[in-house]
This record gives sequence, C-alpha cells and structure tokens, in this order.
Amino acid sequence: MKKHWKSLAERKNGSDTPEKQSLPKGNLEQILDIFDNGNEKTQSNRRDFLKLCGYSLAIGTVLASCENSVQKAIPYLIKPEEITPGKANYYASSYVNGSEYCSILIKTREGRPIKIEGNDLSSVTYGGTSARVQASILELYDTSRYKNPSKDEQKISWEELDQDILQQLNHLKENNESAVLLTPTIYSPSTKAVINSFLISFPNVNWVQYDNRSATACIKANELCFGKAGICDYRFDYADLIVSFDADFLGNWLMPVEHIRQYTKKRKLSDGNTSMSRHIQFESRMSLTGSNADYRIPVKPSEQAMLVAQLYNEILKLKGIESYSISVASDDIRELAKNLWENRGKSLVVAGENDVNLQILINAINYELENYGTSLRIDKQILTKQAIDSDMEQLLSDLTTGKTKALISYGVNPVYDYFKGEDFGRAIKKLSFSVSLDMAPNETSTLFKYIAPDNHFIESWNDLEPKTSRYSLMQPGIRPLFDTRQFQTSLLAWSGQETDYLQFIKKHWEEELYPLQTSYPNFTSFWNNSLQQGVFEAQTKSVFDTKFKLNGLGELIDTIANTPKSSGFELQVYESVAMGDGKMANNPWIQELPDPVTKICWDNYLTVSPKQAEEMDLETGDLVALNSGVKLPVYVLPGQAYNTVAVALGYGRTNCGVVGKNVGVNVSKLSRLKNNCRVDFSTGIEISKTEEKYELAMTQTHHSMEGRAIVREASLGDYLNDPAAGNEANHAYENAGIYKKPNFPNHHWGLVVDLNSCVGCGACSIACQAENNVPVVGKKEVIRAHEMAWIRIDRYFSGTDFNPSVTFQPVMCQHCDNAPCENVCPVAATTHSSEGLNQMAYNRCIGTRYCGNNCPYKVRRFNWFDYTKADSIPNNLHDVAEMTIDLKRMVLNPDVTVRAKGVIEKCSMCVQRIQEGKLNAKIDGRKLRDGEIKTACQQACPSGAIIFGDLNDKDSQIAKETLSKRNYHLLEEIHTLPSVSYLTKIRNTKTNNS
Amino acid sequence: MKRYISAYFEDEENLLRATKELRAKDVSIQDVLTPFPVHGLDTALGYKRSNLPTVAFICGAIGLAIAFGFQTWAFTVDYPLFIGGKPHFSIPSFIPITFELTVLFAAFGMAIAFFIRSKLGPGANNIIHDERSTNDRFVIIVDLDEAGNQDAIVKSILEKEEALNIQVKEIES
Amino acid sequence: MYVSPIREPLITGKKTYKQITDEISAPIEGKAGKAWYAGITITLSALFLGLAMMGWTIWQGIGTWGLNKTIGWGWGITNFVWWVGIGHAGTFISAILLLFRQKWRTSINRSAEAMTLFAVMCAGLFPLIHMGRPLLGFFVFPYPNTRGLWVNFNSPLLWDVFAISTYFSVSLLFWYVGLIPDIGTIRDKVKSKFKKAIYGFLSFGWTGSARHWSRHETMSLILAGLAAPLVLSVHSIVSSDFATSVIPGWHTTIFPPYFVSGAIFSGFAMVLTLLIITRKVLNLESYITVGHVESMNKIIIATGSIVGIAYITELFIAWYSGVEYEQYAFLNRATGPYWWAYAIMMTCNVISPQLLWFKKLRRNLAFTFVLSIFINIGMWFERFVIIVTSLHRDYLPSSWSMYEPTIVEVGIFIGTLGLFFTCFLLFIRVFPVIAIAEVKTVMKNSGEKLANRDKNE
Amino acid sequence: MSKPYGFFYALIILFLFICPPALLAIEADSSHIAETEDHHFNYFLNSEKRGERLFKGLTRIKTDLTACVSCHNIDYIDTLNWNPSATDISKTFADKSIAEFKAVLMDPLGKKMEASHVGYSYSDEELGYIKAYLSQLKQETIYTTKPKINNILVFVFFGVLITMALIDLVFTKKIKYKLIPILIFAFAFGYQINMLADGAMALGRKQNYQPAQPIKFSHKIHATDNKIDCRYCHTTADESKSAGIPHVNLCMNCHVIVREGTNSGRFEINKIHAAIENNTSVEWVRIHQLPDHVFFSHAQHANVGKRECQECHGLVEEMHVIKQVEDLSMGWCLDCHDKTAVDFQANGYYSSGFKNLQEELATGLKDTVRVTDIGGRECARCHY
Repeated sequence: MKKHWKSLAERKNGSDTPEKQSLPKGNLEQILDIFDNGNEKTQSNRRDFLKLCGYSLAIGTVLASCENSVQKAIPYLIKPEEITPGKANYYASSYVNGSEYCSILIKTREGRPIKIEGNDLSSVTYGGTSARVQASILELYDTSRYKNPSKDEQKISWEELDQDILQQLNHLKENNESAVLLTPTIYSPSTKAVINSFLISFPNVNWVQYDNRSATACIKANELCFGKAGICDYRFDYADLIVSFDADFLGNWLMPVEHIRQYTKKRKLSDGNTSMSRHIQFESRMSLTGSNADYRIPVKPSEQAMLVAQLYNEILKLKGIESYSISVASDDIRELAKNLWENRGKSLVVAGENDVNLQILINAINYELENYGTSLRIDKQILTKQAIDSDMEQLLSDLTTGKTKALISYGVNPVYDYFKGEDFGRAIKKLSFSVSLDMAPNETSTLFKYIAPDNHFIESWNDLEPKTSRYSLMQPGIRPLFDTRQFQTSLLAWSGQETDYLQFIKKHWEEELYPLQTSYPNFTSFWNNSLQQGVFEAQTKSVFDTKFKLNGLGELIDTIANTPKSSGFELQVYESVAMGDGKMANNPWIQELPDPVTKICWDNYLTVSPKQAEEMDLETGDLVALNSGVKLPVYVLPGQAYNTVAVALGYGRTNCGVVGKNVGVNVSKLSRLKNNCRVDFSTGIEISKTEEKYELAMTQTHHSMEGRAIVREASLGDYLNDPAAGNEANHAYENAGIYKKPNFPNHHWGLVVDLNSCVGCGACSIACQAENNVPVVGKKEVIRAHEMAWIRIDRYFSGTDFNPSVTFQPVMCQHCDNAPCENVCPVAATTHSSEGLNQMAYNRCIGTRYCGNNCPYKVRRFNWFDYTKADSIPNNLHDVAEMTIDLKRMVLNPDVTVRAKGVIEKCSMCVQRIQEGKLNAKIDGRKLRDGEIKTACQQACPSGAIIFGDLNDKDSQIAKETLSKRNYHLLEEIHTLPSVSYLTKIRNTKTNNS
Repeated sequence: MKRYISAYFEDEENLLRATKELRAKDVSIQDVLTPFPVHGLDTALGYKRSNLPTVAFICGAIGLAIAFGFQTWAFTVDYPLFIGGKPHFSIPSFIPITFELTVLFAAFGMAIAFFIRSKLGPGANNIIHDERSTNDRFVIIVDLDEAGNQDAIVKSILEKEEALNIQVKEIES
Repeated sequence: MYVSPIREPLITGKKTYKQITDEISAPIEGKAGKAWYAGITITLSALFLGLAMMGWTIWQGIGTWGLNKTIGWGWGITNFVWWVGIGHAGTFISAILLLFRQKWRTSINRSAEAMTLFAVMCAGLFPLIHMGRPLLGFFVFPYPNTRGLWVNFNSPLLWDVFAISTYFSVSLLFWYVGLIPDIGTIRDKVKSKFKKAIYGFLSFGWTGSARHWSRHETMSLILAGLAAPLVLSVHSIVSSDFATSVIPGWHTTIFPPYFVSGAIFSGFAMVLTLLIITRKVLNLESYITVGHVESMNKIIIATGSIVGIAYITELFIAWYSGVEYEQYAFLNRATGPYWWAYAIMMTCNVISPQLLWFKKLRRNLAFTFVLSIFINIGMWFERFVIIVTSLHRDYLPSSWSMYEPTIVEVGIFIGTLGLFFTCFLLFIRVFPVIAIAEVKTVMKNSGEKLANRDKNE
Repeated sequence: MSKPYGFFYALIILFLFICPPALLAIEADSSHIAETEDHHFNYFLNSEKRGERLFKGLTRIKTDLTACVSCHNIDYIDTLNWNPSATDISKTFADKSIAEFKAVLMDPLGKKMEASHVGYSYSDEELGYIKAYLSQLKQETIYTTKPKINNILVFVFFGVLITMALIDLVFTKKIKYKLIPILIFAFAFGYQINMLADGAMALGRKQNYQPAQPIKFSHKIHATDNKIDCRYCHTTADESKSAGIPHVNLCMNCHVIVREGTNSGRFEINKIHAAIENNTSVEWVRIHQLPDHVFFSHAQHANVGKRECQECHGLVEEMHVIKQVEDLSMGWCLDCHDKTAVDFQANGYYSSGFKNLQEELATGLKDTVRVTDIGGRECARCHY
C-alpha cells in the first residue's frame, strides 16, 4: 500500500521517482539487485522482495537480512512560512464552473490542494457543496489540460502569443472589422471591469455571453412583467407550498446548492419544528426534485403551459377577479389553486421551461398570490445566468455570413453544447483569427487558431457576485501547474494594461466594495478579512416596487389555449445531476457517480415509462433509434410520464481527454429554438427499437424495498399525532442480545442521517471518494458490480409504476457494535475500537471477503483488481481513468492509506479526521467540542442531512437526534447495534386517516 | 551362540495350533511373521494389552490443554481485541480448535509412539526371513536352548502342523 | 468356521492368499495400458489448465472471477465445500465402518481413503486461492510475530484452517498406517532393486511380526475412534462458515448434521464413480462385488433421505420462523432467478436416490454409475444454491445482484478435477488399491470358499 | 520407476524451471534509462591512471608529505572519516575549474586545511590528472556495504549437512549411532529455521541502519557540544505528525557565521552554502521510516505524550553518524504503549472524559492509566 507521499520528499519532485536510473538489466541481475543493499535504486523495495518470496521464500528471507534500498529525505531548501509538513492549510476560495458557483475552502497539504470543502461563512451556499464542486479538485490535475499557449497546435511562448494577438486585434481595429468575445455569463465584478476595459481598447469587439442552458425566458419575463430584467432570488425556505413545473431546483436549475439548503431547512423536523413545506411537482421525467416532492404529477412537457394557465385562471377566480375563458381545470388544479390561495404570501410557484409566455404566467401567479417580497424577490437577483439565447443565434449568423471576422472564446463549448453546434464549428473553422482561452481542450477550442490557456480556478484569483450584493473571492491554492495564464490577465495584457489581476481586483474592491461596509477601518483589514472568510456580504437597502406592469395576458392565454395538443412522443433533454453540462466529462469521479434516480453511471440513456416499454416491448438495455438519427439505450424509469422520453445532456464528448471521450451520446442537437428561447423538449419524436443491446452500468438493479422496513416513513399528519409514526419499532431490539451491550469509556462515535433532509444529490459520495482515496474502477467494472463507493445512496421506488414515490437512503458502514463482519475475519483484520468504530486494518487483510458476505448492509468493498498501483505484482494495473499517473495522484489524501489489490475497504467514519480532532484537543488540553470533527460526507452535504458526533456526549447534537422518536437503526432486528442511525422520512402528504 | 528354528505354515490355523502347543511346552517363540493380523494370535503368544490407548489419551489431553490455554491466553491476556461485541473469553468459540488439536495430538502422538516402540520408521530395515511372509506364508521363529534339548519337541510339533522348510540356525551372539 | 449362508460372499472366486496378493498388486508390477496413458494425459491437461487459471487469478486479482460487491463467494467456495464433502467418504468408510465392524469396508477403504486425501487437497486449494492476497495467506496461522498479533479464534474460517489441516493430517496418517503392511508386501514382491529400495523405505521396515500386528490393530482401532468424530466435526465446522453468519439462508442451526450427511452422500457417490471404473479396469471384480456396490447404495439412500429431510426442514423452518428475510431467501431459492439450480439440486439429491429402493436398480452397475454422477452434480448445486442464492439477495434490496462464473473460475474447477484424477491415476499405479492384508483377514469367513491351498505353489 | 512416473516428474520439473523466469520476465521494466558515461578530462588515454598514481602517492611526491589517499579514502569504509572521501571531493569539484581546485588544494582557507595541506604543490597538468581520476570515481555510490554472502553460505552449508545426515540415516548408515545424524539434522534444520525467522522478521525493518549521509552532519557536535535543542531544528515535532527535517535555510541561521567545523573543516559546511547558492536540495538518506500504512504523529508522542526524543531515536546526541536504534516494529510500539502511563489528570482532554477510569484512579483501584487502557493497542489508532 504505497501511494501517498509521506511528508517531505514529495514537495520537490511531486513523486517518489527514482533518483538514479541504472542500466537495463537481465532478470537475474534484477533479482540480485533486490538483495543488494548497496544499491541506490528505489525501484527495488520491500515489495519487490515480497514478490520473490512467492517464488523462493526460504532463500529469500535469509538473503533479506540485508538492508532495504535507500530512501531519500529531502527537506525544503527554504521552507515557506505557512507550511508545516504534515499539517493541512485551508484557503477560502470560490468554485466557478460556468453558471455554477460555490463558496469553498481548499485544503492543501505541503502546498498541494487535495480536497474541497464548503465554506460555512457564505450566506449563499452555507457550507454546502455539490458533487461537481467536490470533484473539481481532480480537474486541477487533469492530464488533458492545455499545458502551454499554442498557435496552430504548435507550442509558442506567451510573449509570441501576445505579440501575435495584439497585431491581429489591432489589424481588425484598424479595418474596423467586427470581432466577438464569447464568454459564459460573467458575474465577477472585476472580470466585467477587465472585459469593459478590453472592449474600450477594441471598440470593434462585441461581447457575447452564452449559457448553454440559459434562463432567457425568466429574464425576459421579469423584464416584461416588472421592468427589471434578471432572475429572481427564490427563497424556498420562506414557502409553505412549493409548486414546481419541471423546475429541477434540487438538481440543476439555477443554484441547486443554495436551493437544497433552503428547501431542506424548511422541511427539517428536528429542534421541535413541527411544520414543513409541501412540495408539488409537475414534470415528465423523474427528476431529483420530483423524486423529493410530496406530490408529483407526471405531465408531458407540452401540457405544462395549459396547466399553468388553468391554475392562473383558478387563482383569479378565487381572488374574485374576472377570469379568462379557458378549458375547465381538473379537480386537482382547482384543489391546488385553493391550497395556493390559502397559502398566499408563503407559497412559491416556479417553472423550469425556457418559455417566456410560461414564465410570464408564473410571474402573474406569484404576483396574484402576493409572493413577491417573501418567497421571491426581484430586487435581489441570481446573477449567474444572464445570457440571452438570441445573442448566440445572432452570433452564429454573423459568423456564417462573415460579418464577424474574429472570435475570442473563453469557457464555453458551443460546438458541443449548442444545438447548432456543427454549424458553429464550420463557422469557426473559416475564421482567420480565433483565440480560445479555455483551460482544457474541448470540441470548440480545438478549432481555434490560438490557444491561450486559462488557469484552473484553484490556480486563479478572482471575485464573484453570484447574487446581488453577495460577494465572494477566489484565491489560488497552488501556483499554476502548467504554463498557463488567467483569462483576465490575458485580456489585461491585450488591452495594454498592468497585468497583475490580483492588484486589479484589489483596486476594484477598494473602489467599489470597501465603501459598502463600515466594519473595517481600512481597506487592508477589509481585504484581509474578506480573503480569509472568502465572502463579503454587503448590506444593501434596496427598494423596488414590484408592480405587475404587463397587459394583454388574455392574448397570451389564448395563444396557449389555442395551441393544438400534441400527440405522440415528446422528448426532453436535461442536465443530469452528476454530469451537468458535460464540462466535467473528463472527470472520472463525476462519470462514476450514479445518477440519483436511475443509479446509472458512465452513460446517458433514454428514460421510458413502464407502460410505454410494455407497449413497445422495450426493456432496460435495449438500443433504440430516434428519428433524428440518435441511437440510445433505454432505461425503463417508473414515474416517467406516458408518451414522453428524456435523455441527459453532457455526454458524448468527443474531445476531452481519455476519460470522458465517447462516453454516451451527445444530444444537444435535440434542443430547438422557440420564440427566441432555446427549449429542451421537442414533439413529434419517433422511436424504433433495434435488435442491439447495450450494457448500462447500474449500481443498483433492484428498486423495491420488498416491503421491508428499510426506509421508514410517515406522513406529516401521522407524525404530528405520533412522532414515532412509521417507526413504532424504534430501538425495540436494543437489549435483545445475550451478551452485555459494549461500553465505550470515552467517545462513542456515531452518525445520524436525516432521511427527511437527504435529497440524494450525491455530494457526499464524491467528498468521500476525494477524502478517502477511493479508487475509480470504470464502466466495465461497475457493470460487474465492482464499484468502490464507501457511501452510496440507495434509492427505492414504492407505489405505482406510473407515479411511484421515491426514497433516498445514504448507506455507509454502520459501525455496528455487534458487527457481524468482525467475528468472521480469520486474521482479525477488522475489529472494534473502544470508541465504537469498526476498524479495518488493510495491511492485515488477506482478502477472504467473508466480512463482505456477512455484512447485512453490504458496505464492504473489495479491491478486485489493482486499481491503485499499490499492488506488489507487476503489470496488472486496472486503471481506466489515469488515476494512477503521478499528476493525478497529487490529489491523494496522504492521511489515508491507498489500498492494494485484494483487500477489503470500507467507510472508516473518517478516522483520520477523528484522530486529528482528538490530537488538536489533546494539544490544547481541552475537551473535544461537539461539531469540531466533521466527516467528509457531513461537510459536503448541502442539506445538513448527516450529523457526526459523540454519542456518549449527552449535550451533543447527535445524542439529541438519537433520542428522537424518529430515530431508528437500519435492520435493527438483527441486533447489530449500529452506531449509524436514521431519522424517518416524513412526507407532507395527506394522512391515511384524514 | 544362539540357536533357533524357523519354519512356515501355509494356513494360519496350523500356525495358531502350533503356537499354542509350543507355548504349552514352554518353548519361547521369538517371533511370528504373518501377512495379515491373525485373529487370536496375540493371545496365543501371550502378548499383553498395548499401552497405546494411554499414550493417545495423554497426548490428546496435552493437545486440549495447549489449544484451549493458548486461545484463552491470546484473547484475554496477550492481545485482547473487541470482536463483534463478544466477550474476550468465549468458550463456545474456542471449542472447535480445541477439539481439532486434541485429535491431532492424540493421533500423531500415538502413531509416533507406535513407530518408536515397534522400531519402525522410514529407513528401518529389519531382517526379512522369508519374502513371502508378507504374502501368504506364516513364518514362525522359535528360540532353542544352546544344549539342543528342545529341538526334537519343536520339530515334531512343527511337522505335525504341516510346517515347511524347517531349518535350525545358529548365530554367534 | 461358520459362514452365514444368507450373506453373500465379500470376495468371489475361491481365492488363495497368493492369488489375492498377485491380483491386487498386478497394476503396480505390470506396465500401464494405453487407457491409463490416455487418462493421465487428459487429467494432466486439465490440471495445467487449472494451474494457468490460478496463476492468472493470483496475478490479476480476484476480479477475474465473477464475484461482486454482493456475492463475495461463488464457484470457489462452492468447489471447496463440494470437495471437502467428497473427502468425507474415505474416512467414514474406514473409521466409522471399522467401529461398526462392517467387513465389506475392507475392499473399498483404501481407495476411498486415497480419494479422501486427494479431495481434501483439491478442497484446500480454494481457501488459499480465493484470498485477495494469497501470498499473505500464512497470516491465518497463529505463529509468533513481531507485530504481537494472533488470529481471530471466533472466526469459522479459522476453525476451517484447523479442521481441514487436522483432517488432512489425520486422514493421511490413518491411510498410511493402514498402507504400511501392504507396502511391505509390495516391497517383497517387486523385483527391481530401485523399487525395492523405495518401497523398503516407505514400508518403514515392516515384517509382519505378530507383536507389530497386535499394536497395529490397537492403533487402527483408536485412530478410527479418533477419526470418526473428526469426520463429523470437519463438515460441521465447514457448515459453521455459513451457520454462524447472519445471512438469511446461511443462518441455520441444522447445517452441521445436514452438511455431514450431505458430505457422506456425495462422498459415497464419488467412491462409486471411481470404483465402478476401477474394478473393471484393474480386474478387481471379485473383490469389489456387486454386493459392495449395493451396500454403498444403501448408505446413499439413507444419507440422501436425510439430506432431503433437511431441505424440507429448512423450508418449514423458514416459514415457521416468521422472519421475512428468511422466508424470502427460501422463496427466492425455489422461485427466484436461480430456480434452475434449486431444481437440479432437488432432482439429483432428493428424488433420484429414492430409485435405489428398488433392489434391481441398487444392484445395477450402469444405473449406479449414472446415479453417482447425478448425485455429484446435485451436491455441487446444493452448495451453489446455499452460497449464491443466499448472498445474491440478502437484506437490503439495493445491493441485490447476480452472479455469473467466468472462464477462470470454471478453469480452476476443471483444474482441481484434473488434480484429483491425476492423483488417483498415479495412486492406482503406485499403491495397492485394495487393502491386501485386510482383505485376507475377511477371506476365510466371508470369502466364497475357504482357501483352497495349492501345495505345489 | 515406471514411465508415467518419469513423465510426470519431468513435467513438474520443467514447470518449476519455466515458471520463475517467466514470471520474472514480466517484471522486466522498460523504464530503465541507459546511463551516459561522462568523462570530463580525457586529456589523453591514461590520464586517470596517472591521476590515480598521484592520488595514491605512487609517483613524484615529497617524502615528508602524505599521499592524498591517506586522508581521503577511495573505497567505502565503515568507520567515520571526517575528511572528505575521494568520491565526495570528486562530486564537489566536478563542475569546478582546475584553478579553483588548485586554490583549495594548495592555498586552502580554514584552520584545518591550513594545518593539513602544507607544502603540497602540483602542476595544473597533474591536477588535471587527479581530477580526471576523481571524476571517474564519481559514478560510485555514497555508501556500500559488504555483501552478506556469509548468510547464504551458512544456509547452504547447513542444507548440505541436512542432506548428508538424511542420506546416512536412511541409506548409507555409516554412522553407528543413529543419534548423531539425528542430532546433526535437528541442529542444522533448527538453525536454518532460525535464520529464516530472523530474516523474515527483518524484512522491511532497518534496525541499526547507519548509512553515510551526503553531509557529515554530527548530532553529537550540534546537540551535545553546542547544546542545541532538538526542537530548534526539528521544529514541527510538537505540532505536526512529522518532526521535520530542517530546511536548509535553517542551517544558515548559524552557519552563515560558523563557516568551519571542528572535525571536517570547511568542506562539509560548504555543502550547505553550495545548496543555497545553487538552489539545489540536500538529499539526506532517510533512516527512520515507518511503512506507508502506519500513521505516526510526533505531536501526539512528543507534545501530548511528553516522550523524550531519545526514547525512540536512541541517544542521538551522542551519534556522529545518525543510526536507527530501535527496530520500529509494531511489537516494539505496543510494548511502549503497554508500559507508558498517560498524563491523565493534567491534560484537560483526558480529565474531561473517561469517567470510569477517573473513578478507578480516584478510588485507587488503578494507580496509573497506561496507553493500552485507553485504546493504545487498537488498529485504527495507527492504521487507517
């Protein structure tokens, strides 16, 4: 088990590569080398020795009484002030990936970023993260990144590049030929200033922002309705009733990390809270949001507008205002309207579809329900999506007609993700001058003449304003690994300015933001504090008169009412929770994170409703052809609306490094433009079954709980009547054993998982993978059920196939006090600690897998192959994702052993963090504080569903949660006495009685 | 000078009768070599009951004590581990290994005792009087006194029982 | 001496002692036939295939097998339990039947014991190669080490280590002790000086002295007394691998007797498979008679019926326990995706042996041979059913999974078959297949006729 | 022996012969890079030879002067020579000009050199020879040890004894008393087993490991003679898992002034200066190294547990050349955990928990709490 850096030597070399190479040798000489203690080779080590033991143990051991090969210990020449070898440093920063934003802490060891944690101080993300945020650390070490600037794929220096580009830009400027700067939405104030100054230097340059899944309709609707363009600040935590029309706000809609926080905050039932919001979701596919809804109504995408119009009409009726003539709403809609009316001022209606008319109606509904100012505010805005779809369309036509002569592109990949990507690609190829400032090659950037590679965000300085007056700083955790330069620096250089972007930000902050606060007496302390906290939240008093200004809703409703009902298939494309827009396709952690609902990884697929599947004789794994020529495997998804199919974007990358290349199918072209807005669904789809089969990598193949009390749930009403509802048997078997319950003298570590808070997003899985060096196994291995995740999220369907209810349950090692796995290990490799941990000693394990068999929770993972290069036998590496090359191994946590082939591993409850926390308390000579130690999964969770703590500490949060009537142990009837417990899931549905 | 007489029978019943008669005449029988264990021969020759069962018992007892003692010591004194919420000293868990080692020690102890006592072992090469004594001949070797007083009696008994190849041998002692 | 007129003779054909010796030792003295060479070529090929697959497994990892996160044991452990089971007949025959004074054992005990040893050798391979890190397999022995660590005496796998190694050692001892007089016989028969030296060494200087015989008989009896409970303990302990666990379908207290009777059942079937061929090929029909086959068939009915009762008891208890997991496990066995394995097991193990109630079938060699193979297949599937169907759907449906063996696992299984039959083929050319001395002791009172001595010999 | 027998054995033997080489062939690593021979001073063919004669004092040299080799050893020696070895000199001067070489040799700075290098005078040409000779030495390693051929010989010898004893016991039977070969067998076999056990236990362990270091740094001079506290250099022992090997700049705190050492003159100290000037690292040979699956924290032991450095590292302050004193085996760790008392009342972490143990201490049931009592033998304290 060799793979992590110990402390010192790695700083310099980045790896323990041999200091000296020796001449090639024959086999025999190699053998002798191993015993030759005088040899400086580092490639012969104890492990090599053990190899030979297999062949001739006897003679080997005798000879081995010589010493081992030489290991070097290389100290710093001059040690950086802040680095203590063996201790981690944290830097507050921000994660940005297009319109995704998160305030984070970068954990570095000996100057090497190894982990991303959420920043508690942010009032936007509240310390939560998403799977992609957690996985972004691996992007830093991506081997496919651009390593230097280039021209026509030839390496050039930055000076040459700058010279060339300036020349070209000036040439364009002189001839007054139009050029375009294409970026995603820029919500960094300083970057905006940089771009502006660039645009001033080159007035012939137009700036176009492009979001591959924009919020154009939202922005336009708000402009039309209220005269203020932009996206509202949604407050799901202020809404008692949430109605969502296909808005996957827990998955990928706007700011999921913040929305999950808000949503679950309102729905937590701990600390005496007795109310929770009710969530009603209309949607066609089973989204993450829909699977968390209390009521979910499967509808076709094209039917939504009609339903919204009817709902609006009914609300008007309830309000006593003149209503429109429109087809009669169903009882459900009328009931819903009544509920909304009762909850006016504390409800929230949202819609995900990028349709201006629909969004106007939604605005009108919210307006009539008096929700503006409470659960949504137009004066405060989400700023991460500002692009307007028509701009892109215009750009494409300008490029095609030759009106635009040059393109400077940064951070976007339209060739891949724009629905007219191929046209775009052809147009770019024709340009004589094109510069890409992307970090890594993608389908678009490779068509560019010049590559001026950007830094990874962990190598960059920046500032951000994701929401109105919520500022956030980005600071680097490491110097650029390659010869790259920040986008902003490049623009500054080309506009002929001082190129120090950090100074630029500072100046900007001093001028613009420092005056917004009064706490700090001078700018330096303001800056230092902001940098340390990562965020700055200005107190602004905004007054905005939210008055509905739009007339002519009648026409609009007429249009909707007169739209002919579509029959036949409707196809919806969406961003999957794990993959998102596909920018991270080359990230193996993301690829291997199963989708929360379908539990499929390493692929996209066409979800089909069970009824449809039966009619068309389809089953999961059948390959079907769409009339657009795309071939996709089928996944039969309960809850998918009849006559609809859906498929995820973000797959089928063709130019992104070895990991994500050709994984799945690119379906961007299945979007279309409607009323100048890009919409995700299309009608008139035809599907034909092919004879081919396709293997999907599923981590869960059985979807029913089989009537077992695995996830215990109750309705809110039942819960209020009896807090133990659904959990009548809680802790009933606690004292059933023949032996005394074990006693833990000081700590008894435990976890409580609140199933009511867990939305199933999967951030915990990736956090665990990053923290604990969990290997990536690849698609083939996942198909063989060899995945290694220490924490998995089980998903069960119950109810009908047509519209099942869904439960998520994170399952990690339960750290049973009567652990079945411990008894059966012949070599005592897994034992119990006096702190209640189920310990796994990898170096003792011989790999009988008996413990895995005997684990009722099936949380033990076996290293089937050498996934990590830690094995002693050569030439048997199974590494599909380049995870064992030196660069990517920089991400390994040096505090966790890298496991070798043939050993069992499992959740250790982040024992390395426990040990560190205890040590800190001991050094300070104090009691350990509750909440001081956080496991990686707990830290990453945006909803606070996982609570770690000391069960022996009666004042701790976990001890309180354990006493809750909702608390239960998984499979408690087999008396394993787990240290992990769950809180029942409460749905805000009608009780059975009432 | 040591003298003895050797002969063989082709049927074990002749051998048995001859043995009984010779014993009745107080003639000392040095050895009887048979191809298979002849029922009743050991009583006819007056052999005492073997002590091997006692050896087996003692060895078994040692095995039992070692196995149980070692498990107890290792789990309660030397390295007590918390395993699956079970007590350190857990008799049911120790029984299988204790039993196995008891049997192992008893069986091997007894077998080793047998080989040592019988002077058998790898490479032991005892004199083979007749190559067919392991096949179908029942060989008897009778000690004779130096004076030769018994020769006639022995010979007559042997001849009576159809013994073949009766030879008198002399060996310098 | 009185010979019961009703009993059929155990040795047919009016043999003399010399004839017995000559006939039984003929394969050792003579040259091997073409069939033998053909046989060993096949078995050696199988063995080398197995070795290659084992090498591949150790090199690449257990991932080359069809196992997964849910099903940690598959063919490997199925084979292990199957082979251990087969390894029960030999010691059962020589120890328990010796204690019960069953004289018919004398013709079959030698080869049955040899088969036991070879089967246990095959079985013993699996726990080693199924490990993730077989090179560190020595960790299972409680040897003193600088880590100060011992092993886990609570673990049934550790009990296995002791049980299997003790069983192998004691069986080997028992077999060899019984073999010594016969090696002496061979030593005195062979002509070549080299062979004489080898057999002389192996015979431990055996002369057939009455005093040695007397002690030898005492020792055999006590060894039998020791081996009898050992036989019963071994499969009881192997069954503990499953019975002490928490997995529904494994967690069953009837496993020890059920496994032991199953083991004897399959062991006898394998003895029959081997001996029906051996008696033919080596011309030993007069020693291994149809009567012997019938006696073994009777044991097969008895143990087969016990196994059948055990199957039904399991089903009953699952229903009666009221534990939903347990009930589901058995329902799933019979009706789940592995129903076919369950059906094969039921047909081969419960239904087919019942045909042996008919005396005609019991004494029909061809039928017995086919049946014995059926039983071996059925018993293999019994272990497969227990291991795989219990694991593949246990407590949490989220982890339910399916198991398909890979070519590597099948190859290793074929390899152990190769090892087994190679050893057996070598054995019949090196050592007497039938205990010569023991057969001679029963010849007089159970032979077809008293020895008709030929004085001219 | 019948034919099939022979056939079978032949196959097995063949297999045994083929297997290990085949498996080892797999091992053949393609990453070896051929080493380029570098000869800086190829004045003419035998310049090295001339240099060697000069260095060893075999040619023209004044009788009252000692040869270079008498202070600057050429071969590896296992005793400490404070003077730089020939290879060491060669390394230092590899990239330096003859003039510099000459200056240091004939007109040295520093008391020690001044005292020893009196009256040497070589021509540039001769110095070139010497340098050529030295640079040819450069390829050799810092340290070598005697090959431990003895162990194999002893093992084989006992193997032969065993075979002979067995042959006699079984076949030849020349020795009258069987006890003698049996005793020989038992002794030889026992000795072999013992060797195997020792060898196996020493696998991966480096007790008494004392390699030569790139700089002849003496802990004795620094810690005992100059009374520098361990933590002055090993700064992070109290706060981090790693005690820290001092970064080179830390040495400069003193050595910016102290330019000449007691024993080795300027030569060794110059290496620090050279490292700083040339921005090269000092590659110490690592002595105390636990396997990768062991997590050891200096902070826990040195700070919280208040252990003295010497308890694990031995009397480092008396060592000129650092050496691993303990075997650092798990058993050794556990022994200490069994014996060592925990500072149970003084440290607030312990005094705020462990109610039962506190009571036992208070009532006198226990006089001390050992590390083992609070879980010091549990796997996940060190392995995770």
